Amino acid sequence: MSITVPAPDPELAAGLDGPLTVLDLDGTRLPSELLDPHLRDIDEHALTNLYVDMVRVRRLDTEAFALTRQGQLVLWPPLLGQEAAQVGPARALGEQDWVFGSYREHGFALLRGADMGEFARIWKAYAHSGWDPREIRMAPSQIIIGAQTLHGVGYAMAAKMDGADEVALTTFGDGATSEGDVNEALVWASTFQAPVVFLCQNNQYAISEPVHVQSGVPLALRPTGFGIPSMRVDGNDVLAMHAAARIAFDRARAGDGPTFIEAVTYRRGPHTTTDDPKRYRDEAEVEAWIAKDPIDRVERALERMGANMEAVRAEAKIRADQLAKEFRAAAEHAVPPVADEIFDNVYAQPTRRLERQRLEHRAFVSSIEGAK
Amino acid sequence: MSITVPAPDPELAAGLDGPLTVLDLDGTRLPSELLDPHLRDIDEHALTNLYVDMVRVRRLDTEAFALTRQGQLVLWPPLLGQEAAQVGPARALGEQDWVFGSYREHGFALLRGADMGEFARIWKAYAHSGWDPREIRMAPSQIIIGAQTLHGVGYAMAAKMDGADEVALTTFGDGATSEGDVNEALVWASTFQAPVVFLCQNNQYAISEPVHVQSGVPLALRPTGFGIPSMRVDGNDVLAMHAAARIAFDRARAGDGPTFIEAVTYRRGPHTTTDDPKRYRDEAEVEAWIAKDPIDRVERALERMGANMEAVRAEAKIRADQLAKEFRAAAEHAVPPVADEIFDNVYAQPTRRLERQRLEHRAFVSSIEGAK
Amino acid sequence: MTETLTLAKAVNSALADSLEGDDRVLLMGEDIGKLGGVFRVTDGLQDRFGPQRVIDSPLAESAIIGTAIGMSYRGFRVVAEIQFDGFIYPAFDQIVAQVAKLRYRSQGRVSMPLTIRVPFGGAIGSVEHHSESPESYFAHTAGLRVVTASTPQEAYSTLRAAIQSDDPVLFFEPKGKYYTKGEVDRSIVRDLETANVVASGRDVTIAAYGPTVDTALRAAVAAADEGIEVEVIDLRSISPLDVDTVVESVRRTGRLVVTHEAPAESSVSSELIASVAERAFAHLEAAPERVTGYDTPYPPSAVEHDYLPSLDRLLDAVDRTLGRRNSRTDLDYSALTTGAAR
Amino acid sequence: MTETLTLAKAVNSALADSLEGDDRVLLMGEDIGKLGGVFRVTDGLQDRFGPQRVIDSPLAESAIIGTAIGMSYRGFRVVAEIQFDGFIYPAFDQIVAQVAKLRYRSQGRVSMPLTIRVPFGGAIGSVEHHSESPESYFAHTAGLRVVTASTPQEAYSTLRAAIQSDDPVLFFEPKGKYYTKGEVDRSIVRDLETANVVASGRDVTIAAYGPTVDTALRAAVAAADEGIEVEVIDLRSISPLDVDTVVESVRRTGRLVVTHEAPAESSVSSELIASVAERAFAHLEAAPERVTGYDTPYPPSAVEHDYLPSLDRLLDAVDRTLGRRNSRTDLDYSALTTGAAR
Ligand SMILES: Cc1ncc(C[n+]2csc(CCOP(=O)(O)OP(=O)(O)O)c2C)c(N)n1
Ligand SMILES: Cc1ncc(C[n+]2csc(CCOP(=O)(O)OP(=O)(O)O)c2C)c(N)n1
Ligand SMILES: [Mg+2]
Ligand SMILES: [Mg+2]
Repeated sequence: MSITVPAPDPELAAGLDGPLTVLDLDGTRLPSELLDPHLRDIDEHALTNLYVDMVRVRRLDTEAFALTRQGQLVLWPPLLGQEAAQVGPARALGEQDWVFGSYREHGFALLRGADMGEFARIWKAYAHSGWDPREIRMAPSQIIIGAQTLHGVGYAMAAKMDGADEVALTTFGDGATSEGDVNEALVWASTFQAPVVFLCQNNQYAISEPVHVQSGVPLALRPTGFGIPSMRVDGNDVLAMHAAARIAFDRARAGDGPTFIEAVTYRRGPHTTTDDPKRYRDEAEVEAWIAKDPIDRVERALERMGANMEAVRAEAKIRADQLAKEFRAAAEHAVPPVADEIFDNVYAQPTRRLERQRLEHRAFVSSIEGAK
Repeated sequence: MSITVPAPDPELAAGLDGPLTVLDLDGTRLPSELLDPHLRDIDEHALTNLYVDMVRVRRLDTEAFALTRQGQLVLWPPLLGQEAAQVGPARALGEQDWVFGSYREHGFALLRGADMGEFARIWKAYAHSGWDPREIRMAPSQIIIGAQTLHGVGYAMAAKMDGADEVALTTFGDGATSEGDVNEALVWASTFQAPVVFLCQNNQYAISEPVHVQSGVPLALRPTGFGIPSMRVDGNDVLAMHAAARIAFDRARAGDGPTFIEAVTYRRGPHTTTDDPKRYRDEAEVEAWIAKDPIDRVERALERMGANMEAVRAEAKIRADQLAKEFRAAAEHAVPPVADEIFDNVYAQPTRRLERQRLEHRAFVSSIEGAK
Repeated sequence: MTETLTLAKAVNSALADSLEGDDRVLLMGEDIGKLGGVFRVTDGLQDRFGPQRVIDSPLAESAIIGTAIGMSYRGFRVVAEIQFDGFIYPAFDQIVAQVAKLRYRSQGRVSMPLTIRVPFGGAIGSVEHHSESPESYFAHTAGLRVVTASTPQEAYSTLRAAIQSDDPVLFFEPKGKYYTKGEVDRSIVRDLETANVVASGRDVTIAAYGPTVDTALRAAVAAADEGIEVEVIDLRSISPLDVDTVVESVRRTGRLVVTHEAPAESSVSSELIASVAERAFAHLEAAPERVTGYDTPYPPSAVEHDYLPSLDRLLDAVDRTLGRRNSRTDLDYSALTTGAAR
Repeated sequence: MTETLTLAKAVNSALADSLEGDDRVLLMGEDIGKLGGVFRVTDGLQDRFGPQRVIDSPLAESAIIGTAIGMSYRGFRVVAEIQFDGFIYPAFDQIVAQVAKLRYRSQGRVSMPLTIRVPFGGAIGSVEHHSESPESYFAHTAGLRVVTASTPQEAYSTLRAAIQSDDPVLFFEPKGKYYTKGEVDRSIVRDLETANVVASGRDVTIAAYGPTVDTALRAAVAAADEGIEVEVIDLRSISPLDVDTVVESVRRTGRLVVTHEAPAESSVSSELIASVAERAFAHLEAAPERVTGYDTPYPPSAVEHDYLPSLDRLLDAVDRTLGRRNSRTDLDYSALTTGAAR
């Protein structure tokens, strides 16, 4: 008798045998016992909104990419291809909920309402963060892989202590699942039954490394070992993502603890604007995923629903162009930091040591200016 | 439809519905499809050897405990109750294999052949380690919880690269499973299909914290989320532990990668000699586990096999007493370190900075002695 | 009104009074609840304030700090315990890349009013990892405050200030002094930045903190027998250092000895000597001296008393600053340049 | 025979020659294989030596170091890459509690011939965590060697020595200089402990390492215009420091400026100044000076040139040591004692 990895009952850890999908590539609706009850209110209007969201997110992404190429931004981590994986869950969030994400969460930032002027400042290296976390209830973007998952769990524990009707969503990549922090976050979430949703955007790569370097089994299997239920979802299907997130949020609000969602998706662009994906993957692979485009699919679904696609597309384009213009202007006019800010916000109560350095720095700057 | 934790097929992640046992409390043999094939050669003689091993391990433990109370040792983490969980796997190791354990692995140390004189020195605070790692192929004892699991995996990866017929066994506690390092070790082991055996001695407590603080599901479920097969085994059943370890070692040697064994056992004593378990657990719980004593059970099994128990007990007692005497003498006569050793073995190539400090320390010591 | 408390009990009282006074304060750590901590420092607190406010956490230091950060976002003031000095390193990333930087990263919009309690230091006869002094790592980290205490009163008053502070504070508790007693006035809450002159003298300044303050005070008494006046400064705050107070003292004494248990290399004593050399150069009359742990890992505790700063080592350093005969007077270093190192 | 190489290519060559020369050498890290590293430093090595010796690892720094330790037990000499300075902290425990201590713990019976490569430093216009200088943390850790390089030749020669060493070595690569070119003689393998005097002068000593050596050299040239002779020392080894060489220089110049990008507090420059104050006190003619990153987290890179040591800041410090007019000549510090801090 052999000892192998258990294959959990597919009804329990949903989607392990194949990601949950409700929108087929051609836009037809596939039935899903699990997800359908959570999509009853999604009519043509609601789907159109999700469509417009995705178009806007993509436009923001391509605009920022172009601005980086033009030297307006210093760096950009594109999310092209991951629009549904972000828009679906972002639109399942309540206003009161919090998001703890990484550096690639432009969709979340946009839909949470980040000010584009501030947002652009991160990627101009003008600031380390690009929105007021308390205003849009989204933690500053996080570059240390996986660190934010613990923050999300801690926030959720605190919300539970306060009896608040708030859920924390924490999102991270496939690569992040290898970091100790992410696994510790699963331990804590499970032990304290925290109202937290883990969203793993499995975009198949951690920079150059394909996901099989991190795991030989679906990432959605990971949480089961911690006693956390999970769903493996087609991350290019905005409806499936939306429904799965609703299930997870409902569970959290009902006091049923954490849920893990693996969004199976693909990073079509480079890791960042400094990356060269040709070194580690074939164009054919990218093409195959373009065929699964998250936006095209919704267009087809809307068509099938009888929507006036010309009008919808026009409306989406107007709003996307407007956003792109706004972002470009924000990037161009962003206010650079002044050097004296180096010394601000290190401590709540300023220290003599640092104020001394501030004085010395000022004196140095004026001595140089004086010399000119 | 609800999303809950998957219950894996019990034939695949073995023992999740109840720890695998082959020796009943009354010494009768319970059939096990999985384990029996690996116990065919365990006759009365072999079982007697395991019995003697356990008696010796226990005697070493109680002797050391007593020596600590008498002030001969500064500290002792007792393993009372965990003898089978260590002897079973220790006797499945090949001479060529390596052990990477924590601080409570006295059974492994003894059976690997640690010199008792050196061994005593750790617990007299004379030395940080108590055997020659290369001689007995067991890494120095490890106090940083979980750190050794990565070392074990790395060793196994290296052995595989060399094509060596060696397995690394890494052992750790229930509490350790919460540390990031242990989870990263599972990632690495799985990705590189390293010939490593994870032995989690779940003795129900991490100091004062019961195992449910670390996990709401059996710890043997954890590795399944990483694609690593596992067995949940009665850790007070030396035969079940021996068979499970043999299965795991066989898998590793056959190139089938890592296996995880959860030994369900109990720490009957305090965490260490400075702990007071009355503060966090009931005597009744301890009593219930005394009824599952790993040694008694084998006595009964040997009786049933028709062994001359009087002779067996006498033989075991002689060998255990001899060991205790040896250990006591070793502890009493252990050579304390000299202060100059503080400066040894910090670097392979001594540095001027440290040699300078050594000189200054020597000069200081002689100045003080001169002053006396 | 004062009461006589051990340092451990003073910490316990500061925690209890903080929990009592502010319902956003909560405690988290390994074994701090039912057991009351391995040193019984949190004894009775879970019974009194409940398991929601005195939380036994799973065993993972990175997660203790990481989840405390999340709680800080919601306005909790978490007092996290790291069980022993040597177990803080798994949490290093969360401390230096998150706790220390979140205010800066967010342009002041996210506060981290976290207190991290760490029993530290040696001389307790324990095994590896249980006697370390890792404070210099955190002193080197911008954004953190690092404080310690030398008496029960200081422990009480500084810990209360730490918990009230909106800055993240590492509070290093001298575990070797947990059972020393002293008078504690619970109405005193201290600041987090000022050093104390705990003995006045005109000849030599000894700067110490935590467990070495006591040794320095004993050295002052011993030196007085030989007519040498030692001024002793309890630094209290390790980061930032109250360099002003030390400079003020060195202006008068012209001589400085810095002592701590941590190794010397790139440490708090390096910093204090460098800062004084920069700012009181003209007043220094002799080379500054250090009496610290040697630059080795913490040795087996059977020889820890040779490793740690001691009364005699301090006196020897005082003699060096005064040009009196000392252990290095005839020391021949010549072997070094030719021998050991290439 | 020499060839002209960039510093990145010099590192690549040192890795290639080490892999070629010793089949126990292997490389492990994130993205070092197919991609050739985010800086292309390991470009071509996986193709040449295979994925068994140039290993793309999963994404977890603690495990990179932890498994490298296990491999060391079997006699492998692992060269582990940490992708950027700011990502080394998750591995901190494995580095300071394991790598640094295993030889000591085992009384010399376990060797850790590990090399940890870390691209470090700023001035590359990047985002948070990509421009840090964490070397002081490791300099404070007994049992580790910490080295760096300022030129392609130094990078080649020091990395080869690091890989050959039976001690664990952290090799900090000045990533801002990866694309500067220089002559490299591949027959030269350096030691791990000696500083280089890279410019001679009688008036002031500047001690630098890694990316600041170049700035110091430019300062020496600029100062020469004003008739000031600056001696520049490339420290090379940050731990241990070659204090002898610096003391030797200060004996002649009487003046010392130490520069690095890392923050000053409890840092390598603190240590060097303290060591020189202890050992060359009588020869110091002016207060030692530091030109370092300020004691803040690394700022947004739009203002990094204000944060980092610069030619002008170095010259200003040189002026201070010489008592010449400088930016602080009329500086009024009086606001500080009353204002900002309580
Ligand atoms: C602790 C840490 N290690 C390494 C890095 C460098 N790094 C940046 S992104 C990345 C890959 C992340 O992959 P994944 O988690 O899949 O997220 P994705 O970028 O694909 O969205 C790496 C290794 C980092 N930022 N933090
Ligand atoms: C990193 C780290 N954190 C905390 C400790 C303190 N500590 C020592 S033993 C222990 C409990 C370990 O429990 P478990 O893993 O179940 O092993 P057991 O002692 O039961 O054998 C703790 C918290 C430690 N040694 N290392
Ligand atoms: Mg990814
Ligand atoms: Mg346990």
